[in-house]
Amino acid sequence: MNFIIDALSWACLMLGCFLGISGAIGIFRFDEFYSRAHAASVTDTLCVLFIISGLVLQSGFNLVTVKMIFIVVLLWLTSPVASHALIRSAYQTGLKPKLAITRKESSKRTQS
Amino acid sequence: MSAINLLIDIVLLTMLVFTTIAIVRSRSLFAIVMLSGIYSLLSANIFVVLDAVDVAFTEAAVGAGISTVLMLATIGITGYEQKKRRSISRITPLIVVFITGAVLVYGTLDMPAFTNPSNPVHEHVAPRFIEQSPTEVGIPNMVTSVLASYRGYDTMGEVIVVFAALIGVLSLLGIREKKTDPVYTEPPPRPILQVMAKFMIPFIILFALYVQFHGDFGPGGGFQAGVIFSVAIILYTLTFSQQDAMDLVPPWVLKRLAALGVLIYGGTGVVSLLKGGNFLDYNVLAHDPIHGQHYGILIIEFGVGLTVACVMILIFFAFISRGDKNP
Amino acid sequence: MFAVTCLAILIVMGIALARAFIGPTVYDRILAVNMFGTKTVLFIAVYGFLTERPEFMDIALVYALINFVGVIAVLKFVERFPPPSAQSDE
Amino acid sequence: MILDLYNYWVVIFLMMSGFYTLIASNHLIKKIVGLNIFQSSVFMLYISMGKVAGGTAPIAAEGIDTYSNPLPHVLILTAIVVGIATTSLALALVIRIKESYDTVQENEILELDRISDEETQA
Amino acid sequence: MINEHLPALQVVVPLLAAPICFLILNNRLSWLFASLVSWLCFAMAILLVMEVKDGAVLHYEFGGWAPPWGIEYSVDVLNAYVLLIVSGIAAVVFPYSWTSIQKEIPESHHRIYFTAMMLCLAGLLGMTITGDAFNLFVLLEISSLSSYTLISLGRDRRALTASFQYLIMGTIGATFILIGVGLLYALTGTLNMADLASKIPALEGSRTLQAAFAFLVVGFGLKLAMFPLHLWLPNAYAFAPSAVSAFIGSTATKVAIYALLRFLYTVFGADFSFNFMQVQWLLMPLAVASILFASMVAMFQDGIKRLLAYSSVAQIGYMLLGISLVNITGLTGTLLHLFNHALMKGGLFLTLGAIAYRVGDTRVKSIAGLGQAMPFTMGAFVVGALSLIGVPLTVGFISKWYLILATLEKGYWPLTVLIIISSLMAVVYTWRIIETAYFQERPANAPEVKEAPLSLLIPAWTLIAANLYFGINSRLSTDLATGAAKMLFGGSLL
Repeated sequence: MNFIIDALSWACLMLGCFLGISGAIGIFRFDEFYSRAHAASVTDTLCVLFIISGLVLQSGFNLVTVKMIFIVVLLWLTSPVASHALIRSAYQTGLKPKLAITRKESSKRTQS
Repeated sequence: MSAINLLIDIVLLTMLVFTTIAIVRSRSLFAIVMLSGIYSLLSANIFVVLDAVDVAFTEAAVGAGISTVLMLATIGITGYEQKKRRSISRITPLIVVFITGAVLVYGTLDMPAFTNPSNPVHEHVAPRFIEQSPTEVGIPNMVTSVLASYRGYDTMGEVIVVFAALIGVLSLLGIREKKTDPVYTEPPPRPILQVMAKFMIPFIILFALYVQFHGDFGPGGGFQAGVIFSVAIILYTLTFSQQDAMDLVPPWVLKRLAALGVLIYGGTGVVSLLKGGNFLDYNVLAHDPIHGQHYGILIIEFGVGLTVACVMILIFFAFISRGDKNP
Repeated sequence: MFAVTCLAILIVMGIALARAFIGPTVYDRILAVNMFGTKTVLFIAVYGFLTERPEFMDIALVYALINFVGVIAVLKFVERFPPPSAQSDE
Repeated sequence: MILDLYNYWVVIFLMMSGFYTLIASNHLIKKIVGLNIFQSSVFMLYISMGKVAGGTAPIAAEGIDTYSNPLPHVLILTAIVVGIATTSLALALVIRIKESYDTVQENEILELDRISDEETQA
Repeated sequence: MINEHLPALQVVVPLLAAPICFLILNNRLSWLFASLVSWLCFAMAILLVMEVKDGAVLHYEFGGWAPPWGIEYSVDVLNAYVLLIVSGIAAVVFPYSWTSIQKEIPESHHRIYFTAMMLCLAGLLGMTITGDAFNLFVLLEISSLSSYTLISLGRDRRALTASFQYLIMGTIGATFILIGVGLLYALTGTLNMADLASKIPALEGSRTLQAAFAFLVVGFGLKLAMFPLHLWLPNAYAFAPSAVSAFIGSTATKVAIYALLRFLYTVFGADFSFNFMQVQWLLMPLAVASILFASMVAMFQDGIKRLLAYSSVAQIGYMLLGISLVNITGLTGTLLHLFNHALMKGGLFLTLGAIAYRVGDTRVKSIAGLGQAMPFTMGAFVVGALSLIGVPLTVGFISKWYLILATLEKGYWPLTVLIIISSLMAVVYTWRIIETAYFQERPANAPEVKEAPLSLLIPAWTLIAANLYFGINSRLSTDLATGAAKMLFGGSLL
């Protein structure tokens, strides 16, 4: 039983780490604000869920678990709202998304 | 410290060093403020790694929360631009900094080694706090017992410092009740944010109360609770409008309550004095010293929370009510 | 296991930090700070388990809260006092 | 040796960076940021002193007998509060300075002050 | 019963009076209350002096926790003496404030003014009385934050920059003190001053101790405006409201000097400070430089307040000189000068406030002819100026006399000459003012000026009269100062 729980929480934690790192790579490598925001906000929620579930599996049921559930709920509520607000105000203040970058433009960009 | 903790500590410190270098070199004020928010978060993490959970709690709420918000309000008024200055010699500051740093490094050479349990710091005064405070004061959180009982007078000074800051900010900025400029009175309608905020604010206040009264057992206490409470009001102000928030918590009430909080703290001391103890000696507050300590700590923590919450909200109001003058 | 997770989160924090340094727009910095904040919450949570004293989850809760309010505050001020150029704040 | 003291040295580096920003910067807000860094690195110095190898957070619990030193934590809690009080007062002063001088660059303010000094003398 | 709690009440009463001042909605009542509290503080200080003047030391344990676990207040001759100075000046300045601020501070800010003054007073008293190194930092910040507020209340916009500059310098000073205290704590594990003092001798030679010493000296140096670190002082005094200049000018730097003395003698011990660290060879050149430089600059000032501010820097030089001589006479001179300088600068700034009330500003040229128009005010100014110069029968003479004796005792005759030269410089810079006031005609187009109201004159003359009284009958001040100096040197033979 213990082994199964350990394995499960390992899997959850590692999955969470993977999502976190992929989001980080996205935020670092993508070359435009909206794609970066996309990478960050999509991975954020799942990453939180997996890591916290990994922890919950370890701790069993007690006050700490309740608090961790609160954290997940809080982050799931706030994180999308924050992303939404961020992107909205970026768009409104005139930061235009590059919807389609042609090959020529992108090569020009890498050169400059 | 075990190897992994050491590694984490070093990684965090390295990040902190990079953040600091970026702050020193950056010329964009906005970036500087954002980075100083990160700096606070990082240093709070280091505090957690070094076992100072109460400090981490406060640093996160104050450094990353309140102080970032105030800085933003200020750069909103003063402008984002940092002009290039004429070439002024940077040699003198560098020399001063170099000498100060050299003296400090020289001083550390004889410092007791980091984390060594036989350091004088851990041998003289602290053992009593660690060993006896759970029985003498009767609460498990030693930081709270030292803060509120052994060194309760320092904490009273701290509340007075907060009050002094309020006096200063009120004197300098004042709070403008009526906003004249109609452009900013109505923020763009933001339904999602407003719904979220309405949903969250009660929980934040509940959490503030939890932190206030659970401070004896876990990290937290009056100061942290006060800051969290003020954060709830700040969130309300941000998602609705300043006028709405001022209708909800009128500044004149807050001013009274801020002063009242200080008086509650001091009053506890005076009561203990009248009951025949020394100033802030909670033992005499009840028949049983442990109960007395409990009551005393509960009351003064309430005073701290009240003052801090009111002062933080008032300072925030004062800063944003200046904002419409120079958009 | 917790150690590995901790280090992974630290790596993510480092990368977010790099984005906060280079910007280039104010929104990139806000995004990075937001991400940094969320990862800090996770870091505190995992670190509690690493040191076998997980009862300090309150700190993580506060971080989550402050992070949200902080981002909202930043956005409000950016909207109210738009930076000189939206493309880059340098 | 290095492992004994590295924490202090990093903290000293941070402290001095903050101190440098504080005294060398021309922009008043940047000065305040420098002040914050300077102060919070001093806080880290204190907290580093309180750490005990193998210790945990000083909140009594079953089965734990090594705690880190709570006293530095208490001192730094007070100092953080003092720090935010100073910061908010300083920022309020900056707002007022901006309103009456219309600049927050130190050299320009000094220049304006010099002009008004000369007017007083004349 | 009250007696035994006096040390705590001395600070707690003004600390708690501050929020009450803020809660009282009527400005006049707030003022009356503040004045009453300031007198109460003065009375308590007198009682404390009576209790300790024979060498007794009072201890007070906050929260009933014995030191070094709890915070302790300890009162000896030295603290009580400084408490007397601070609360005495406050007892004069508070009643004076009402009339003075009517024209200098908008009415909406009067309550804030009294609250901030009360906080400042409480902070300074607390710094003086505390026996705990960290508590000193907290109280220092209370007094500093409120004095930044008070200075920024000045009418000129330069008050804002002065306040900001003071804030930056003051916070650097406070942070240095925090670092110093932290290093001491790392070495000894305690924060109680007496406990520190008992542990430090065993650590002599530790490099950490030396660094802590350096940081504390520089930190307090910033707070007391030691020569190259004095840059914040002239503007702060010049642009603050008159009553604030009088209060801060005559108390804040004095308390910082007290704190420096406390650390040099009590915490580190005279042996470490002067034999091992040789701090006197740092202080002496700085003292000489500040006396000469500041007196020189003062001669060329056109604003009287700024002139007096530079003169304060010079007087601080005298006090440091007395410390750097490392003998009992010199230290007595320093301590006497604490008292005497508070009296004379307080008196002079209060007189200037009266002039500002009638004339509107305090430039040298705008007081032309005031000798006739405001005879009592200018009379007070003349006596204060004589005291500043050090003419016999005024307090200024007494402290300079002790300093000269101390230099001769050591055989440092160039310093004797320096003291005399700088007194001559004081003659030069005060003569300019007196000459303008008495021997120049009031410009024909200048508005009519009346004598200052009694509510300003009485406090000003109280301090000026004290200048004369303690100049003629100096028993009280010299006894206390000698007692304190002997206590500081203790048994050590230096």
